[in-house]
Amino acid sequence: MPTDIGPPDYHTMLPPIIARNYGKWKYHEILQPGVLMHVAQGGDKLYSVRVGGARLVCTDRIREYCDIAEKFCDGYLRFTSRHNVEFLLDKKDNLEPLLQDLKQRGYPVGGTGHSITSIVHTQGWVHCHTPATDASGPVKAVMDELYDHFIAMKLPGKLRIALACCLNMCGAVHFSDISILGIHRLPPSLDNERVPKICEVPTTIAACPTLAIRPDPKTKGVQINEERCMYCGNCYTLCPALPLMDPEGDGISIWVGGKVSNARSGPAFSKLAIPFIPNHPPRWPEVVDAVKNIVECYAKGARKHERMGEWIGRIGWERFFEVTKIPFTDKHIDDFTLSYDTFRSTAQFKYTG
Amino acid sequence: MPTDIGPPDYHTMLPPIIARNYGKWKYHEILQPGVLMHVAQGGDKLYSVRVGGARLVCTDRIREYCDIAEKFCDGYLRFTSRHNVEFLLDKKDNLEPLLQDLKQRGYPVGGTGHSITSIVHTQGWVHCHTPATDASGPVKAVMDELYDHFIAMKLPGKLRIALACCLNMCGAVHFSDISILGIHRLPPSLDNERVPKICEVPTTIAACPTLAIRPDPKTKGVQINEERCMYCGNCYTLCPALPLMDPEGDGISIWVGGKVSNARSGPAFSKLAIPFIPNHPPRWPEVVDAVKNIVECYAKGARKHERMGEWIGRIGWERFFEVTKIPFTDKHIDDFTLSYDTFRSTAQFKYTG
Amino acid sequence: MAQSETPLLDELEKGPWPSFVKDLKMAGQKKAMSRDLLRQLELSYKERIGHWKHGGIVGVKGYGGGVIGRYSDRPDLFPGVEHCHTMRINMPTGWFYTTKALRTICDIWDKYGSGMTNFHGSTGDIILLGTTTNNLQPCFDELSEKGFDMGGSGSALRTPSACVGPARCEWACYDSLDAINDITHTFQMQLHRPMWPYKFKIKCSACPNDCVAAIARADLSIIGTWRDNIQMDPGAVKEYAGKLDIQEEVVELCPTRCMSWDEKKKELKINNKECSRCMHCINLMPKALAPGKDKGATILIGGKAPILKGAMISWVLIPFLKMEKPYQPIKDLALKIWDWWDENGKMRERVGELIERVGMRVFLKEMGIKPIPQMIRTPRANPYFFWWPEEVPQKPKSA
Amino acid sequence: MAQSETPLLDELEKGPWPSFVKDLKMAGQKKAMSRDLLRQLELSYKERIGHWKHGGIVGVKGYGGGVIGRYSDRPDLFPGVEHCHTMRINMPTGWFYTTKALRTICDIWDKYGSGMTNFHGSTGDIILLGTTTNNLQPCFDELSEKGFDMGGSGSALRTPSACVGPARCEWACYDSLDAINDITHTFQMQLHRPMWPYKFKIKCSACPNDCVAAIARADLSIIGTWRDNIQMDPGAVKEYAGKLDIQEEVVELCPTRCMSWDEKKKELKINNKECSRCMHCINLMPKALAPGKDKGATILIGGKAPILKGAMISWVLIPFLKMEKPYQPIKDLALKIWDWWDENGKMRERVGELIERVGMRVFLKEMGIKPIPQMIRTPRANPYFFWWPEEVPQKPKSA
Ligand code: SRM
Ligand code: SRM
Ligand code: SRM
Ligand code: SRM
Ligand code: SF4
Ligand code: SF4
Ligand code: SF4
Ligand code: SF4
Ligand code: SF4
Ligand code: SF4
Ligand code: SF4
Ligand code: SF4
Repeated sequence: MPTDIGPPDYHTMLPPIIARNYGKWKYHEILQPGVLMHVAQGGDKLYSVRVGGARLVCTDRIREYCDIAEKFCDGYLRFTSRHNVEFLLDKKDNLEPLLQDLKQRGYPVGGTGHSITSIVHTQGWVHCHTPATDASGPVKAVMDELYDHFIAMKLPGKLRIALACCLNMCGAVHFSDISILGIHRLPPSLDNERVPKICEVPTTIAACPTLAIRPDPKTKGVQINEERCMYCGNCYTLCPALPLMDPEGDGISIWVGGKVSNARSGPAFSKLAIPFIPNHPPRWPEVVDAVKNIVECYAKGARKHERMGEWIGRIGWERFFEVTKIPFTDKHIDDFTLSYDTFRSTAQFKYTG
Repeated sequence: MPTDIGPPDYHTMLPPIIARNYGKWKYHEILQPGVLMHVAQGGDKLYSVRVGGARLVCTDRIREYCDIAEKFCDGYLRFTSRHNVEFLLDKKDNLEPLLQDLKQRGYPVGGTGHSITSIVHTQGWVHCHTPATDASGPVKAVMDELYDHFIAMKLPGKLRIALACCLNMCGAVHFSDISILGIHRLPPSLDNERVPKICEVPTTIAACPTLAIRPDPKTKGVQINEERCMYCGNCYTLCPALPLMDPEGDGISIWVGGKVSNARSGPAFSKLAIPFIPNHPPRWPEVVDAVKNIVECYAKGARKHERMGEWIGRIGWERFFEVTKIPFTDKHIDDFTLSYDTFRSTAQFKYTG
Repeated sequence: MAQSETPLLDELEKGPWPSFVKDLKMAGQKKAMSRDLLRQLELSYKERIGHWKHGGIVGVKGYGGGVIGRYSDRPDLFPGVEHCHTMRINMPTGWFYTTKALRTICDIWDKYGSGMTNFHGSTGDIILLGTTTNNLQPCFDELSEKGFDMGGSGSALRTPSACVGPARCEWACYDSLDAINDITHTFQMQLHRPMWPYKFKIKCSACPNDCVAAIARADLSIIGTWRDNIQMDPGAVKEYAGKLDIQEEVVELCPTRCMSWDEKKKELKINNKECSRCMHCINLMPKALAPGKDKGATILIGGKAPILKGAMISWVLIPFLKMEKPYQPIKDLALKIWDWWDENGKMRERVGELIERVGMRVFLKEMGIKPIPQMIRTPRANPYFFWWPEEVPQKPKSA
Repeated sequence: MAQSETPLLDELEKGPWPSFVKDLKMAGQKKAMSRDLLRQLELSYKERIGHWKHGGIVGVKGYGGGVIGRYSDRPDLFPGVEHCHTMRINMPTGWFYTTKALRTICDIWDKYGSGMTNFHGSTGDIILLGTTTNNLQPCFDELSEKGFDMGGSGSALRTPSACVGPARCEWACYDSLDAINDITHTFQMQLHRPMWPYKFKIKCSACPNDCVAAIARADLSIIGTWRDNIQMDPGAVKEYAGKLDIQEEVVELCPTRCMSWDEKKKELKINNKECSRCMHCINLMPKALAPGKDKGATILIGGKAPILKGAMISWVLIPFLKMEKPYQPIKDLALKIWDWWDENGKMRERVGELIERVGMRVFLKEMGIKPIPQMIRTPRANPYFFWWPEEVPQKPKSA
């Protein structure tokens, strides 16, 4: 077997209308939620229909996508950077029938423009070894609730939600309008019988950002200064004998106001809104409510084209906590390296309360 | 002798018009540069005449201030938080004669409103043990050049200049529109014969922000990792056997865009503009030119009421370096703890050059 | 009807959004592994805790990565997922597929795996979710035969990804797809044979909208931009004037305030010298405005998630670079960065963290890149800075 | 004419700005110390280096500070400045003087010192610059007799200072002079007998213009503010309309954009709920606008210069506190802070650095202050945060 052949040449995957107009697009319009029309310099028109999916899909689901694409799109389709499916049509006549077909099959069409598109997410209890929550479950529950914002474009701006099931933040959720982040709240439980056997002690020690881990001469394992531990799980990544998952300790935190694009304001980190919500499977009702509340406050308060963080920037964080009625705690105040940069170094603020 | 009597009661120092209208002022006007009129609720009018001084003054100079105050102000005067003298008049009739008298004596009247007021500064070679430059000398040279900006109010906003002769930053110059800061550029020269005798080695080691100092077992003194030293002089403060003054190494750096007030934008640190200018006494011509250039670019570019930092914020730092023609170097890029917060994390910038 | 084995998960079949539980059940019809995956997940839902052991190292011949080993901690209850490894398969750049290609993958995966996938993983790979150690090699061999190769994992280059770019976007300032495809093929060795202190990610967005979120999660981000003036069609501007409040929605939201709108003449003016190419005005009026003609990319460095020293967002390294085949300058830069990082980085230290630790000045010097103000948001505020020995007079060493 | 001994410094007698060299020469007429101070300074100008030795500890009876010991490193050349200590004398609050008081100081200083001073030091003290060890005590005794006392130095409370406030400013939101005078008298012990890890500074500005630069350089800054609506005199606003472009100069520079101006009616509206009390509009129209009636101060903590961990700017601790005699709440707070800092601070660690090291949450808990969003510019972005043991379920300890 030859190795290192690399990915297949993407040219072989392009529908003819795209191959023909590659690099020659002139402008686009959003015809309706989920339906883009791109017009080429030469006049060709491409219709893209965006369909929301679970991302965690089975082969038969993919075959169904293929059925649809073969029926309406000459057998071409694509996935987006946020894991939606896009059906690519060169004939406007096929648009309505496609939409009808999708409707019948129960697929949501939307996610374009000022809407909420699919939630970028991770593995959770389905496949990872460090999660503080599940990924697909909370995502499904939240999207059920926000469904109307996927299929319509009635928000002030784009609203991106992402979920990561632990601080490793696969998916880089920390730049989202709303990020849902699994967190642990208890230090690793220490099994010093296994530590010296299965872990490399020096690398484990070096893995701790807060220097909470020291060697334990007695057992040749490690000691953990629990007061210094902020439950990042990085030691566990290197040493399986330091698990920190715990049904009561684990749960979800909510972060807001991040963005990636350079449009208007520059990219920005999401900031802590809610430090902890317990895991209540199967539908995480408190998480769903919390996200919905933030979306609604934003929808009500933001001006046209303002992203979540731009809205908060304008009204101020003190007002954000007031309008969302989210309690402010000592967790919100940064205490990581040179955190004091986040403190309010001015006599300017608004009274709330 | 009783101790701890504390400062004299300031009430005994207040001119009667102030005692009478204490807390009852209604508004003020700047009648001309250096002349304020404060109007009390009851109608009393207080005229304050602000006079620039050297701060490093002799007793006879102070007696001259007293002569003037006795002649025109019933024997009352005050100093400002920036070390100017203020003559306080309750009779408008005395104003012109006072101004005439001051003119004859050669005292500059000004420093109010959109002007450059006195330069807050420190000891320098006159009295301190760690200076990288003199204080009073560069201040005198710069103020001679900027004299017209003291006696007139023709800038877009207030412009505050401060000077500190070393990184200790007495006077807190790091929040000025323009700060002139003495810096060393060479590590301390190490005298390990004296170190163990006159210094406490552990405190000396702890004093180093970059952990450049280690014990030297051989001499019972210390070793300095010169590569890690950034010449802050903090070790010298604790250990006289580690001097770092050097005629070639020492000089002046210029920082811009800081502010203290909460007006419009919040308080802000000054940022590095020029990393080094050699000490050229007695008149530091390059320093004078550098400051003047920055003042002129600001005067030309800023909009009304914009402070230096607000102007730069609007045009961008890349444009600042372009219009001032100040070369940009690796020194300008922060490399202190979590410095990367100062890096440009957006694809937004302007081309210059 | 028999009582459901998965009452909790069944709740997630309800509601309008597509349900992964349905897919797990569909796959479970055919595959014991998926059946047990669902059952183990139900247990997690009940106990509110994961049931996977810490991963082990498994893989395929000749490759150092691409497979995430995974074992159940309750093989007694769920023998089907005793082994449940995922394979990361490098997607076609831009995530375009023919149905033929997709069906091929599905068929192979039904043969060797659980039938469950992620389309796609958040780095961009095709994630084939769940197979046994024994099946890894034959599955890969078949995929390979059909033209698919492994993606990245471990301390290696990770599968690079690109926004849809010129394939379907009028704003593409360079060919993000071709660039990523070319880079990926050039650096197969780095992708497949972990050799570095830690992972390294490259992402290409062809304009500042950054639709692949490069700036937030790539060590090396390549974001399209331009150097000259925004292209404007004044007639089309006038057309938009009916639909948009150009003063309020465009001009007043321009971050540099470099636009002005004459409501009477319906004329838009842009002071391009002050424009920072944020895309906002273009986004709102795609028919009327477009990026300039002198196109290329801004190169940014250092983005990453929080582990270890806190999350970092990429920052500007090169404001403007032409992006033309064979992309030699960017490849040379990548190689130079990797060499330096490989030599100086500690284990599990991303390149951004290394730069932060040793200082940008060291990095720039090593790279031979001149410092310029476009790299920074603001100059330093603290006076703790270093001089190179050659910049300062040499003090006579004291005795 | 004889050649000048100080050709370099003579250059600094030229030019329009008052010259310290003239003053040094004037003092030198009477005092050998000032003569030698000038001559030594000339040497520094020639050699471009200072000529003072590292200070030693000297002082007066009963006091731990207030004097900065200073010795020439060339007593051979400049015997007059072999000793050249400075005394820090606590100024009258607000720097108001009768000429009588000033003349008294001058007379005493001519008797015991160099005749040179700083009016004032940058902390605010009267700096009597240059005397011998022997003269310290008699000089202080005489000053003391005339009602003057030492200021601060060393690891102690430093001389507190205040803006001119209600004495001459219409914007004072509390009595900054009385507060500082009262605080200074209350804390004489802390001022005069160094006892802490490092220095501690208190400054009072009576409104957000912060004319004493408290926020930049005080560990505890007390900045006047108000809680209700800006007071407005609509008639006076109209008068300003002729002199100012109210739309451009006031409304558009308001940082919260909470004002609107009706050019036709000449009416100004303020949405006070959104106002952050920056002072800009009031600054521009003092006759028409004024701070509200419900006045007090914002308390900020942590300001300091760069040594050791980098400069810090004060941040909000208490958004609004009434400032009324006898200022018990703020004094209690200061005492509580000092206790905690004294117990937990390392040597030479300012209180801001200690808070930064242990975390605001610890500080707030110790102080019994509830966290509120007014304390922060933005919530944390990194997920590295701690829980108090009582907030989380207790895990059974593993064997
Ligand atoms: C298909 C996709 C690219 C791909 O390679 O797959 C894409 C496609 C387009 N993006 Fe995007 N963006 C896509 C992910 C993104 C991302 C990345 C992400 O969300 O993870 C971003 C950055 C988000 C952020 O800032 O947090 C992104 C920020 C934008 C923006 C900037 C919006 C803003 O105001 O901040 C625009 C401009 C606009 O919409 O006006 C844009 C505009 C567009 C346009 C209009 C470009 C064009 O002319 O074709 C495309 C249709 C937009 C729409 O959906 O309304 N695209 N776009 C991605 C669709 C994801 C999805 O399934 O929902
Ligand atoms: C599968 C995937 C999540 C998903 O559901 O999509 C994933 C899954 C894991 N990631 Fe990730 N990461 C995935 C994309 C990311 C991303 C997003 C990206 O690449 O754009 C990030 C953030 C960007 C970045 O790299 O900084 C990410 C940041 C991490 C980190 C933290 C790295 C850091 O420097 O902070 C770890 C921890 C580690 O490396 O030890 C990690 C570690 C892991 C491990 C290998 C767990 C571990 O500690 O060993 C997870 C294996 C899960 C499993 O059992 O399948 N993963 N991980 C994504 C890869 C799919 C693919 O190849 O397409
Ligand atoms: C006398 C003094 C207070 C004292 O206790 O001594 C004082 C007095 C006044 N200040 Fe001030 N300020 C004084 C130092 C300051 C400082 C501190 C400093 O410079 O070190 C600041 C902060 C500077 C900064 O932000 O960097 C300061 C920032 C202001 C401001 C805000 C200006 C701005 O736009 O940022 C005002 C408002 C104004 O001028 O419109 C102001 C306004 C005033 C007013 C108008 C207040 C009043 O109604 O009486 C006074 C006359 C101002 C003038 O000179 O035009 N005062 N003022 C200080 C005179 C210093 C000097 O001799 O030059
Ligand atoms: C005299 C004065 C400068 C002046 O010419 O006005 C001064 C002079 C000295 N300062 Fe200062 N500081 C003076 C105000 C300040 C200020 C401003 C203020 O208080 O508002 C600051 C910045 C604010 C702050 O405290 O953070 C200041 C920050 C320092 C520092 C750095 C402290 C830090 O935490 O970063 C040092 C270094 C030290 O403490 O070891 C320092 C140390 C010194 C020493 C004692 C030198 C030393 O290392 O031991 C200087 C003695 C000079 C001499 O021989 O006379 N001086 N020093 C000021 C005191 C006069 C007065 O009492 O009125
Ligand atoms: S975020 Fe954490 S738990 Fe979730 S997939 Fe990534 S590494 Fe695993
Ligand atoms: S969980 Fe994180 S902070 Fe806690 S001991 Fe492990 S590495 Fe350290
Ligand atoms: S700034 Fe430095 S050199 Fe100048 S007086 Fe203060 S401590 Fe001395
Ligand atoms: S000068 Fe500063 S950085 Fe250099 S050794 Fe001394 S304390 Fe350390
Ligand atoms: S990043 Fe720019 S070029 Fe790429 S798809 Fe998004 S809008 Fe188009
Ligand atoms: S691209 Fe952005 S900065 Fe440039 S003109 Fe348009 S809105 Fe303004
Ligand atoms: S701080 Fe405010 S109250 Fe005090 S003098 Fe300045 S303007 Fe007046
Ligand atoms: S005080 Fe400042 S924030 Fe408040 S209304 Fe006036 S300008 Fe606006």
